[in-house]
Amino acid sequence: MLVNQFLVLGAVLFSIGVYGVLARRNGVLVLMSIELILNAVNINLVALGALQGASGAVTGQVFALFVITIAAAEVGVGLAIVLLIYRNRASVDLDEVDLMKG
Amino acid sequence: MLENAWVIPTLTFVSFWLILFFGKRLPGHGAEIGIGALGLAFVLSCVAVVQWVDRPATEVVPHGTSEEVHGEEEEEHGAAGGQRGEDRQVVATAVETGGHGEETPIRSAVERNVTWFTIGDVEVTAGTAVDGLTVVMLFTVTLISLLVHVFSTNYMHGDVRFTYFFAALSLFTTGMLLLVVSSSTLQALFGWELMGLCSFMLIGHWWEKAENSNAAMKAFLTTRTGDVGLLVGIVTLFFAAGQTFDIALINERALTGAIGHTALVVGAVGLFIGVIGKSAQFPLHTWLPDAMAGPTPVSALIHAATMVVAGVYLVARLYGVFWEAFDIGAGGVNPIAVVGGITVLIAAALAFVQDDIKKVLAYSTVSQLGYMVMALGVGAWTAGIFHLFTHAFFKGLLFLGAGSVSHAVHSFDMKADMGGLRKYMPTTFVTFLIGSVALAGLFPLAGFWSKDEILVGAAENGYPVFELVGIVGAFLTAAYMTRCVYLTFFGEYRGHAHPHESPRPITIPLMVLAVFSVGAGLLNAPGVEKFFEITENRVFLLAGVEHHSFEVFPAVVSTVVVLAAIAFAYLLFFERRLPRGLTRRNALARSGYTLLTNKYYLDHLYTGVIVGSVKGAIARAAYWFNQKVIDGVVNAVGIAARRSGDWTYRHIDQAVVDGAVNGAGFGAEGFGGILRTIQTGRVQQYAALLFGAATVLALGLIIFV
Amino acid sequence: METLFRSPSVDFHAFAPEIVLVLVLVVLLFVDLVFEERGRWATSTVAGIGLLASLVPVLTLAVAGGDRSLFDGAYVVDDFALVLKGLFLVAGYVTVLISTDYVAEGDYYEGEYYFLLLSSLLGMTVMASARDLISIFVALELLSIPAYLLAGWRKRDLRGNEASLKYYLLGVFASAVMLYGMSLVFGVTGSTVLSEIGDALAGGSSTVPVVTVGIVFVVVGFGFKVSAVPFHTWAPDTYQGAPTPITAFLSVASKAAGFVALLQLVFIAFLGQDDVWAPLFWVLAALTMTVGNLIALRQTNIVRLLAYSSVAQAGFMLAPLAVAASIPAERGGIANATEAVVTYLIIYAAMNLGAFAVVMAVARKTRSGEIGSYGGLFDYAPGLAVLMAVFLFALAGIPPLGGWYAKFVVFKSLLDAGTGAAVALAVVAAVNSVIALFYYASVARQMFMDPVPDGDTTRVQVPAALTASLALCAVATVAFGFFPNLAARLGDVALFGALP
Amino acid sequence: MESLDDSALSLAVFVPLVVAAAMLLVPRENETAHKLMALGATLATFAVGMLILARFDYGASDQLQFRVDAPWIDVINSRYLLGVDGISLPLLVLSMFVCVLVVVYSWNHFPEPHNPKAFLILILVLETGMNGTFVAQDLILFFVFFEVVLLPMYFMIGVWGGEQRQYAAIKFFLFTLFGSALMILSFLALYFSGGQTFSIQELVAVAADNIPRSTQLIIFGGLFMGFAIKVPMFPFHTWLPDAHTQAPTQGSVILAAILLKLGTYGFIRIAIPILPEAAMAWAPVIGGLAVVGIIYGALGCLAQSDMKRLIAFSSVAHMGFVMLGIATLTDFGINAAVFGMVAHGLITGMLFFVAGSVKDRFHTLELSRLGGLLLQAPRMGWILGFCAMASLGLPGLAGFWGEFPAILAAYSPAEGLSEALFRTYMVIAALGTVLAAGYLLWMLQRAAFGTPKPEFAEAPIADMHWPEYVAWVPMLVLILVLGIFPGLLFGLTDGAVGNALSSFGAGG
Repeated sequence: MLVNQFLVLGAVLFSIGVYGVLARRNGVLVLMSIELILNAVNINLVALGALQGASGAVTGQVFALFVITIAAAEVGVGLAIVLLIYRNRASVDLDEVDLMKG
Repeated sequence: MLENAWVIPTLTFVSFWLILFFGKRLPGHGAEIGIGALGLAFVLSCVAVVQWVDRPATEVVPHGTSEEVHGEEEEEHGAAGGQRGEDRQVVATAVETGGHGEETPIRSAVERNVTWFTIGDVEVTAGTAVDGLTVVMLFTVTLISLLVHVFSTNYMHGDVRFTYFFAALSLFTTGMLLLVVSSSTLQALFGWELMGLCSFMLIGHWWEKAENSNAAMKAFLTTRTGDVGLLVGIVTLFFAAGQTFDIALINERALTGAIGHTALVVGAVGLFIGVIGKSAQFPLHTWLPDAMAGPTPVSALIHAATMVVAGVYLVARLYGVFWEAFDIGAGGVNPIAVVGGITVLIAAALAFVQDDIKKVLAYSTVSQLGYMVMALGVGAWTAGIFHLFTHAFFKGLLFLGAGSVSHAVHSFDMKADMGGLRKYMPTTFVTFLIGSVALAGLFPLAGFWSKDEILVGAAENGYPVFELVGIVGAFLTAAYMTRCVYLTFFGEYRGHAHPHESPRPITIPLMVLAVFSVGAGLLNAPGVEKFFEITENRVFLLAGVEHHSFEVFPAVVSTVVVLAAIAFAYLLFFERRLPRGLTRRNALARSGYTLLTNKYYLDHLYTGVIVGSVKGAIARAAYWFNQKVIDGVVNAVGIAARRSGDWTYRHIDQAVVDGAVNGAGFGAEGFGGILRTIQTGRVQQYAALLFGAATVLALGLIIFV
Repeated sequence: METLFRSPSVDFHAFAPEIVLVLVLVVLLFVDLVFEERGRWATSTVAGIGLLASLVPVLTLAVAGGDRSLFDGAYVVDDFALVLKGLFLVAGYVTVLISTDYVAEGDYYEGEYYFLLLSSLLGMTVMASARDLISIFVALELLSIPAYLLAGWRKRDLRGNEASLKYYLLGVFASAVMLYGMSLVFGVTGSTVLSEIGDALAGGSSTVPVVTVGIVFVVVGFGFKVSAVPFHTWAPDTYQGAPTPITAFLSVASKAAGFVALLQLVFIAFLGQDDVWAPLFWVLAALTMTVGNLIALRQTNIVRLLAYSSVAQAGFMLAPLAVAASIPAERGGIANATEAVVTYLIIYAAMNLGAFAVVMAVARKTRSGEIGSYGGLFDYAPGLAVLMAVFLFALAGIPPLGGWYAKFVVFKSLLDAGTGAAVALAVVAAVNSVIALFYYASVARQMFMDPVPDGDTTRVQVPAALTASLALCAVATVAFGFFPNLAARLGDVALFGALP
Repeated sequence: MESLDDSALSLAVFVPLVVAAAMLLVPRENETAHKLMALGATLATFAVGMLILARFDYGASDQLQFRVDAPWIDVINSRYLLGVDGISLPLLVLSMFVCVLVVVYSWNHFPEPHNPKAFLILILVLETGMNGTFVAQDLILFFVFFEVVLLPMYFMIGVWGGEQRQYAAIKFFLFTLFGSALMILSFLALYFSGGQTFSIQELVAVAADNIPRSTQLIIFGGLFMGFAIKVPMFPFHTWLPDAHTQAPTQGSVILAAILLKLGTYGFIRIAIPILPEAAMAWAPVIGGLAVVGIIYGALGCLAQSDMKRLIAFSSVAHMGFVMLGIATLTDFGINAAVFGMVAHGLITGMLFFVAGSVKDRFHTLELSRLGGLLLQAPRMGWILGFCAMASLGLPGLAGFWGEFPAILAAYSPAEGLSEALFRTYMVIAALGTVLAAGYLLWMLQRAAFGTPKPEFAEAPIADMHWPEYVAWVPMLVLILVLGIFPGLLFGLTDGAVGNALSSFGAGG
């Protein structure tokens, strides 16, 4: 099995996602970066599940499905929030959202 | 009365409360309660004296013990144990069986104790122990106090705090009486401190003026400093004597060698420090002249019968301890005698340069207390006590006389406001003169006998130096009293008031005291020796203290010295001859030549002492030393305490200790402020922190676990 | 394939609380749709009654006793689950009470508010029973997503938006990290059921780095939820911007849910890996209580202060986890730590909700969250001032108010372990409890010792529902203090069932 | 009577609390009702105290009497365990007594901002805490009561205090809390190493044998911190002058009379009997800090210009004597300590009362501005003098029995302690008595003697009025009576002290 390659792919995706979350200033791009992390998770789940034999493979895939579903819901909520920000501020630059600190 | 001696202090104690609460509403403003109580106490004391004299001498104590006899007993007594009655019995039997030499029956002390409180297996008792010394003291104290009370009714008449004054007098007397009848050191401490309190109250009676309250504080604090020693002494003896405060037991065990020598010395030194403070011995004597700020009757009470003699009494009472600790029987030199001797001389010298009549008397008291202490220090126990007894009368007389004078002239300044008063106040003059002569120690007045005994004691017990000190002291005493009498009663009146003889409440006490000043000494005159017989007690015998009867030779010497002193003072002050030139001095030297053998020595003495006293070199130097150095040290200690308090508070307490606390608080807040900067408000920095921390934690755990 | 996809037999009694909640959710939607504006007041009543109703099956399950395991152990109803469900539901009920007037007087829709609130609660009750990575994940998202929305419920308020955004972004990021960790754990163990993971990891005395990373990432996900330092940064901002009742809810129920998940994961799944999580929790606990307290010292806004205070409190609750493994097994190390955390949660819920209730009551008059606005509260609203003092000093752990026992059980479990590290943590906790007092007392100082800032001393009108919530919290707080047994018993029984 | 015996202690503890709760329901405006209720509560409690005094078996003062044993927190095996013996009884009664007097004194002495309702409720809550601490025989119960006093005192200082009240209040609170946090850790350590029980009696029986010496030392350290801060011992004393100075009179009185005793009581009741070995090891340190405290407190007093602050600092010195007595670990020393606690409670309480009344009249306690109190209010002035004398340890007044036996005991500490060291302590402590005399007399001189300063020369200064008489006279009488008949108290404490010291070799 090419598990290691999948894991590396997952790790790379994860890292890119994390980088995006931390570095992008645009709210929407941050949301997309989070999706990248979740996809890294999905790859891991499926790949590692497959490593565990039949029962493990199913479990991994089911888990991945749950993640995909919930991620969708999550992104929906997230977009709503970002939209709200945009509506009130006419910007989605996250650096500007710092009314509260300290 | 001997069993119920507690009644006497109780009387005055009750009187104190009665005066305090009801005094103001009574016609006499409380004085009648005080006088009544004291009168009753005096009567009871007389009863006690009579009973004591009638008491058959039954107890047998070997005269003079030797340690070998009791060597085997030591361990037994060294062990802790509270049952003193039994112990006493053991000792007594041991003494009887092992005793040798002549056996003199004496009157056994009457003890009565009740349990005061119990801690662990130590039962602390309170009670009375009455023996000859006690009854003598009871008699003296109640008599003097009664007279002072009577005197005060007139003297203090119209005072703002008349009632309160009488209450304090009652309490004061209570303190002394309590001390006198105490059977334990702890209880004695009560009386001791009670007097300290009352002296504070009475010296500071006119506390509106700062110097009066300062004097009161000084008196209290100085004696309290001495009390540190007393505390240490009592504590040390408590443990050394096998956990007991009982005075008789402590004496017994000290004398039988049951107490280790080190502990004994520590205890004795401690107690003696207390005595130095209380009895105004060198170098803690400076409070006493300041204490003249109080009303004169108080001075009389303090100086004659209470407070200052408490220290002397304590030494006499715990004589066994001092005897063993300082090896008084061996002669030579010991701390008690030295302190007493120094005090005799320096105080007498100081009395020369005082212009305030009360201060002369105050230094005189210090000096006389020095005599008493010295007497005890040289082993002349009876003499010391006898001097205490006689001194009480003539010193009381002198103070009351001074009070009478000041009552007439509204001043205490002999130089400015007195002079020639013998014409205006004959009774006061005569009685004051009697007191002075008694103090100077001329035959046959009281002071003569007691002083002579001290000299004899010093000589016979191997303390020749102190005999000399005594003689020099006698000379000085006579001289300054002559000066005092001269300045007050002779010459021309220099004041502006209209002097008059004092009324009866003042003169009657003077007369009574004058009678005692004349007669008290005869109690121990050759052939009578009643005083010795009365006061003889167990310790006295156990220790082997010698009683020294009257002897002619020292009596003659001291009489001559006293007369000489009076003569010099007479020449000096009355005739004002001496200062005028060498011829007169030479004439005097010539007249002295007929009396004494060594011309050069005498000449030298004269030149030194007299010129010194005239020009004030020695006396003034001593006074300067006294005021600036000794008193300065005393005051400086006080100031230093304040300063160091200030310093400690400001630099240690507030800066370091409290500063650390507050600093920790500020530090926490400051740290919180720094940490706050993490919270930038930027969500991505939050995320970075989150992920960064996760990574660090994971890496850390991988590496270190 | 039948072995994999057999039709599960469902124990409906075990599910009853959740079913009731779902029904209530449906009714809420219905009420919101049918009654339009005029009847919207009914939504809070329905929500409240619904929550009480869903408590009933919790009680019947408790009376019935016994552990129930469903879906191959993915969903377990044991005493632990029941106690926590009870806690969530009661806390939810109090939140509804607090919210009633706040929401009714606000400008936003009521129906969705309660709907979201109850959805989140549903997630929490599920969490209490979730013993499988997937169900934990689902429960977590179910309780989180409505909470993101609730935080931004005041749509036109910029702070509300910001609160929501920060909470959401960090929340999602944290769950993503957590999921990555879960995927690694799953990869190593091949199972998502906690007990099976536990069996698989138990043998591994040599820790695989992958497992370490997995555990750390999972813990990070829930560390975020319980606002453990350094994953706490969202909490103050979100708390401040969110509607106050929601802040109360987040600081109590949501935090409790995070702890529930942590307890389950750590004590069931990662039990054998204590050399990873014990030091991890030690660091987190010490950091959390210290940093939370220190920053709290500098706060001027009451809600932010309470936010940092809740961070610090979380540090105390984390402490027993750090030492659970050091407590000898015969004294029940796991049970001991669980008991400590659960007891703490119960008492903490009462006092923290109470504090927020007072904040709301006061804000009705002052319209401010500044601590300075509490000046002289005692003069014109002595009751509120006293209650606030009760809650704050309870949070500080001053006997005889409830908080002392919460702190006490933490100390107890720390000293039960007795190792050097445990004692050191106990000392850190002790020092922190002193620091904490300072800021709690500073609020009390404002209320009792300072003058009214604007001189306005009109009385505060406290509506009935808020009064009821105050009374409930106050009675509970004081009762827990005098009779700690009340909370202690619950903590004591809240043990994981004997697992299949 | 049997049932009354069973509930006597519970009544003594909770009557004030129940009445306080009832007072919450009475409107603030009805001040008379509040006063009467508070007075009733304290009197009722005091009556219970009298009953306990009457029915106490003095022959068995070393045994716990009026025991109550009921379940409380089963989970941690902590029980509602009450009882009094010869050590607790005097302190319990003192606490009840002082509370009555404080309420009486309050009658017309409510400090700003007035509000008798809140003020009296706090006093009652304080009473519950104090009484509870003295009768609790379970460590957790003890801890709770020990802490109960914090809040009311915090508010009392913070709301009704002087200008620096907020600082003083929080300082008091933080300090004490710090101590008690470490204390509770030590309690728990005792629990786990001493057989899983919080009962003091059981721990006394088992702990010494079960806990290794090194652990004992650490646990004792924690207890020491908790109690020493409360006492307070140097160098943890800095909260005390601030708290005392800023507190309202009633607060100062309660603080001085009772609260400080909780710490010393803790040593005698808990730390020493349970951990004798550690106590032995710590004793030189405690004794050393105690004598440092004696001198240091005295020096602090000498630096003060404010009467109240001076009295406050004197507490540091006086509690130093108490701690010295405790450190000797002998029956003399600890009896002295208990006596000292009671005496200090009465005397310093009285001094604070007087200071409060002076402040009422002159609106200042700056010694440089005072003077001639004896002229303007002679009775009060003499009472001040009386208390100063009592405070400096004059024989015949209660203060003496706290100092002298402690000094005595230091001469011969328990077997195993260095005699040379403790004798040095003894001498230092004895010197401290001189300093005590110094600062107290200095204060007396400044405040009472002399003539009034011009600013007050014409001021209408009233002498004492009836609440002051009623509140003070009993204390003054007790100071005197205990001073003359110390056996009244020693007889009570001796057995119990012997019991507490049973694990030591015969000392002294």
